[in-house]
Amino acid sequence: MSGPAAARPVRILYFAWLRERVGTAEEDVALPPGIATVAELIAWLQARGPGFAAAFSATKTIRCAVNQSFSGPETAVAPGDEVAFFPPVTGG
Amino acid sequence: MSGPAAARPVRILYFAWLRERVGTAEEDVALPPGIATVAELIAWLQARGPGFAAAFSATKTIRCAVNQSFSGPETAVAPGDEVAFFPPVTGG
Amino acid sequence: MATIRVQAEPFDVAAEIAALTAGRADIGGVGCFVGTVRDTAAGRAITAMTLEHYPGMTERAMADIAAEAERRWELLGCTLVHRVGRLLPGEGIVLVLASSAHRAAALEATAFLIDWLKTGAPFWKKEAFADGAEAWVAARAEDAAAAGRWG
Amino acid sequence: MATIRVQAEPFDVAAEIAALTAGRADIGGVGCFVGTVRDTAAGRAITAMTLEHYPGMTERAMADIAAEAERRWELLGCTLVHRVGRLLPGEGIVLVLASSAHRAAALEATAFLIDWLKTGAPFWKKEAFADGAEAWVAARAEDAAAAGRWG
Repeated sequence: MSGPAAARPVRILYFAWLRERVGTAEEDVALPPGIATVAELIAWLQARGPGFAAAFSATKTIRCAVNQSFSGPETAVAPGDEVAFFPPVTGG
Repeated sequence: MSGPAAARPVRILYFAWLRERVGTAEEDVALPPGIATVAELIAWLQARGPGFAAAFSATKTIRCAVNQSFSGPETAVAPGDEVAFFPPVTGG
Repeated sequence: MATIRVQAEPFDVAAEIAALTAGRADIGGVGCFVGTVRDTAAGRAITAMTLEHYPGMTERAMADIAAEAERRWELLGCTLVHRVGRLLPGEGIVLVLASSAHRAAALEATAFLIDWLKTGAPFWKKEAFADGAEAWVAARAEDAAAAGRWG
Repeated sequence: MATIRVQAEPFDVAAEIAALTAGRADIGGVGCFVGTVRDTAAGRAITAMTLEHYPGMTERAMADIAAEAERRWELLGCTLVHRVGRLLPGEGIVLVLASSAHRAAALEATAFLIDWLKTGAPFWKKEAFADGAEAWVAARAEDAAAAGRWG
């Protein structure tokens, strides 16, 4: 819609205690070169600073959705995607 | 309460299609000598006339309660008891 | 302590849930089943359903069933309301509620209670058909099987 | 066709059942589960529960769960209402309704739907305790096991 595909940001959402530890509910980031999966995106986020490192330290308890579908570490992430991180769900 | 135990009637109740075939919902009968079980009471009722014979012909589909508890053919019947006959229940 | 009622009047599900849960906050979930009158039976149009019961024994049987559910599951309460008399298609016949700290207990007890009500309480249904005929509903083998699975 | 709603407001069970069954008389039974906020967690007094969710994905996940239930059972309809925001002990959190011509389908679908809502829809609960502390509720292994039993 606005320029070449690679220029479109990835929208990242954080929920529950991940949101509290990261300190934001959502942000748009330009996908860095070489980041193409959820696992790579997590590794990049962990390197952003101590808040992110702490939030993403317990990777086993972190769940992810790409474009609103539950996803795993190998799921592809591309410019324009919506990627959400959150703890295991506790609704109902 | 009123005279010797043997003089007290048995109250007999009929429900659903048994009530319709017998033509009455309830009656008090003096328990005839020698009748001491549900099966004996049914045999005695069958001999009372064509309506009763027809109502009690399908004995396999007739259920019984003595003093408001589900009972079988060998259950004892005594003066003062309440005995109910009915088809298999269909509530709920 | 169970609430047991046999009544001609319609029941109000929300009011019954409110009564079951009033003043207590230890309930994690309420299981509920509402049985309703269908408009057909084996493809034949039904215009009304009339329910007969055995007053006295009915309430006893329902109380026994509720007590058995309370023995088997950790319930905080249960409600059984069964209607009698003439009902129209779409109307509620029977209401079962079971409350517990845990949803599995509430839902399993609800299923147990309705299965047992179908086979263990003295109610009889008569269907009236669109052509004027009437017929007593026959007991269904699958109802006995459903009750039997609870052992 | 399922009714799916995420809302801050309380739900009205009777109104939801009425909406589910309105104008149809082919329903034999409605299974229902109401989840409520308990006043204690692991022995600690709770003063409030706050529910967060993922708008957009939540409704999609709930619609997927409802569609799966409609594939597995012959349902005539189902309703999923989940509340978000701040709730007090005793208040309803979640409502599940499933209607069918047959009670077993209605009750099994109800159990399936609540089991899957617990593990497959993006809601998160935070408990506020009497001493002022707050804590996110941890996912429970038994919820995963309950959902897993449906295969």
